[in-house]
Order: sequence, then structure tokens, then C-alpha cells
Amino acid sequence: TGEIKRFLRDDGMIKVSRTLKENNWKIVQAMQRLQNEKGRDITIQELSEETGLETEDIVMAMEANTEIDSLNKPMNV
Amino acid sequence: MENKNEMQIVFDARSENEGFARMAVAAFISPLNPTIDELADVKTAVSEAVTNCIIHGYQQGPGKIFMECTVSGHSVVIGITDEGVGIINIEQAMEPMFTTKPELERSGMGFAFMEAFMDDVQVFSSPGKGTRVVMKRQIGG
Amino acid sequence: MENKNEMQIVFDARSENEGFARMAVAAFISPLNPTIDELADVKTAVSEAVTNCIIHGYQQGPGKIFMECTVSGHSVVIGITDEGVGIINIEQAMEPMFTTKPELERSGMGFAFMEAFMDDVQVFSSPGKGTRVVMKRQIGG
Ligand SMILES: Nc1ncnc2c1ncn2[C@@H]1O[C@H](COP(=O)(O)OP(=O)(O)O)[C@@H](O)[C@H]1O
Ligand SMILES: Nc1ncnc2c1ncn2[C@@H]1O[C@H](COP(=O)(O)OP(=O)(O)O)[C@@H](O)[C@H]1O
Ligand SMILES: [Mg+2]
Ligand SMILES: [Mg+2]
Repeated sequence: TGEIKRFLRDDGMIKVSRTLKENNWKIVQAMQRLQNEKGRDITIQELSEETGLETEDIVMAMEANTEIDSLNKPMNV
Repeated sequence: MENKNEMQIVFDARSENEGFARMAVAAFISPLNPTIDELADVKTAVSEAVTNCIIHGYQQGPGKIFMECTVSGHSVVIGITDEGVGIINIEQAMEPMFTTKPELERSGMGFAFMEAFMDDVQVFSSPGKGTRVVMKRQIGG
Repeated sequence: MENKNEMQIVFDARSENEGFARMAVAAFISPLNPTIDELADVKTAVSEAVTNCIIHGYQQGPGKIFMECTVSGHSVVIGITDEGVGIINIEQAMEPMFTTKPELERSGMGFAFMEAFMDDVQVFSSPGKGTRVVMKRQIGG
């Protein structure tokens, strides 16, 4: 079992995903860069091309972000 | 995407599933290549509708939430339904700031957010039977 | 999480929904706080099962895929079902390297991957009626 997994990872068949935090940092930076360059809202595809991350990883990282956002929100607005 | 793509989800009315519902819709519509803002808008609307089912529909008790999403061309339609207490006066419920649970965060702004973030929001409800919200949004085109 | 949490999804058998299915399961189990590796394992197993429904079950034609996920304690059970052509010899189908579509990438390793990445995999099938795969995995504890 361990062998198959190791084989797949070494082979690049399974992408060893970066941590959400690393992805997040990449995404936030890419978003600012692209937004400045294009002067408009960025699509998920553009972010994927810019960061080299799968759109799935971007959706995941954005979700992690909203959770952090809502934790930072004051409770009595 | 040329033709219609559909999904239906049934899940337990628990606050930990709010993130699941939001992500499931985000993942389902991401082949449309939404912008980051479009994605955030749709997720917020889904969150508000699902929270309403949990808090108001089922009064935080057990129950099932039914969600469907249909994509055709650039149009996204999302239905979110509970079999909870229902709403007596829908028009009043949809007024900004109207709430029957004033102790909650963002009180009374759920429907206002759904209407702000989606192109169209319709609410159907029968007291004692449940509530259904259908929201539409044009994405990426 | 103390008690059971359940979801069921029905979606169109299209390759663009593979990512959706994978993400939906990932999002649903994330309150269990899985490691990145646990998440990757479960996502790979779900991908393989869903791909099989699309490619073999429905032969890339139209159809619905039924997926459920139940979390109780640290245990995750995922069922993935199609109403496609079915499998005549399940034992043979599950042998590593066995495939009826040798032109595909990773030929014949789908079930081997599911077995490698999950604690338990069971396959039920009736020729002409469809196929059901039930996979279990202990997560985060
Ligand atoms: N699914 C539902 N079931 C029963 N009542 C609901 C439901 N959704 C909304 N309502 C009613 O509509 C009111 C307004 O909803 P909303 O605008 O989301 O504000 P809030 O959730 O902050 O009260 C709620 O206070 C509740 O009385
Ligand atoms: N859902 C399904 N419906 C019908 N046949 C299936 C299904 N899943 C698997 N099979 C059969 O089992 C074989 C082995 O599957 P798998 O191990 O995933 O390898 P592969 O998909 O590369 O062929 C397939 O080639 C196919 O004949
Ligand atoms: Mg509300
Ligand atoms: Mg396969």
C-alpha cells in the first residue's frame, strides 16, 4: 500500500499539494499583480495560469480565506 | 459548456455543513470560469440561504437540506429547500432588517444579501411544510 | 464531531464533474481536520470511482452518478453508484492491470488505487443494471 502511494507521488501522478497557507499567499499576490495589470476582476482560470495551481486548489484556498475572514469579523455588527 | 449540467445534494442541517454547501456550489460552477468576485458572491448567497434553513427552518434541530444547481450556458440556477417551519409572510421576511431572531449576527440581512449578490431571488414557503429559495446568476459572459 | 453527518449527491456523468465530486467529498470531510495526505488519498479514490462510472459504466454517454458520504466519529464511508453497464466478473475487474479499455491512461489501476488509498473497498454490480463501490477510511485519529 505504502509502496503504491510512494510510487505515484514520485511519479508526479499525485500532486503533492502545498499547504493551504502557501497557496493562499501565492493566490493573494497573483491576484494583486493581475488586477493591477488588467484593471478588472480576475477569473479563476487566470489565477490558475498565473499561480500554476489547479482551480480546485484555488477554490479550496479561497474557502479557507473566508473562514479566516469571518473569524476576524466583529461579533456584533 | 454547451448543454445543461445538473447536480442535487441532500445534507444534514448542521452549521458545519454550511462550508460544504458553499464549496460544493463553487466547485460545480468553476468550469464556467467565474471571476473571484462572482464566486464570492454566489458563495455568500448560498451561505445565507443554508444558514436560514438551519437556524429558522429547523430552529437548529435535526433536518435535511435539499440543494440543486443547474448550469446552462452562462446561467446558474440554485435551489435551496428545507422541510422546516416555513414562513407566514414572505414579503415581510424579505424586507431588509426584518428578523424573527434579533439576537443573531447580521440580523435581518440574509435575503437582502441574496438579492444583492444574485440576479434574481424567489422565495416559496408553506407554514409547517417548509421553504424553498431559488436564486439565479449569470456567470462569466 | 460526536454523531453521524450525511450527504447524498446526484450529478451528471460528465468528466467536468469529476473535480466537483472530489471537492465535494473533500469539503464534507474537512471538519474532521484531515491531513493534506489523507485528503489527497480520499480525493484520488473518489476520482477513480467517478471516472469508472463515466468511462465504463456509461461508456461516456449520458447518465447520473449517485454519491453518498457518511461521517461518524473518525470514520468516513463513501458510496459511488452508477446505473450503467455493470461488471460481469468483479474479481477479475479488481485485479491490478486488468482493464477493458487498454487505451486509457493508468490502465487497469483504478481499483488498485482505491484499495491502496482507502482502508476498505467493496464492489457490487449487476450486468445491465449498474455498479456500486463502497469505500471506507479512518481520518484524523
Ligand atoms: N428557511 C426559513 N425557514 C423559516 N423562516 C425563514 C427561513 N428563511 C428566512 N426566514 C424568516 O425570514 C426572516 C428574515 O431572514 P433573513 O433576511 O435571512 O434575516 P435573519 O436570518 O438575520 O433573520 C428570518 O428572521 C425568518 O423569520
Ligand atoms: N463503474 C463501472 N462500470 C462498469 N465497469 C467497470 C466500472 N468500474 C470498473 N469497471 C471495469 O473494471 C475494469 C478495471 O477498472 P479499473 O481498475 O478502474 O481500471 P481502468 O479504469 O483503467 O480500466 C474496467 O476496465 C472495467 O471493465
Ligand atoms: Mg438569515
Ligand atoms: Mg478506472
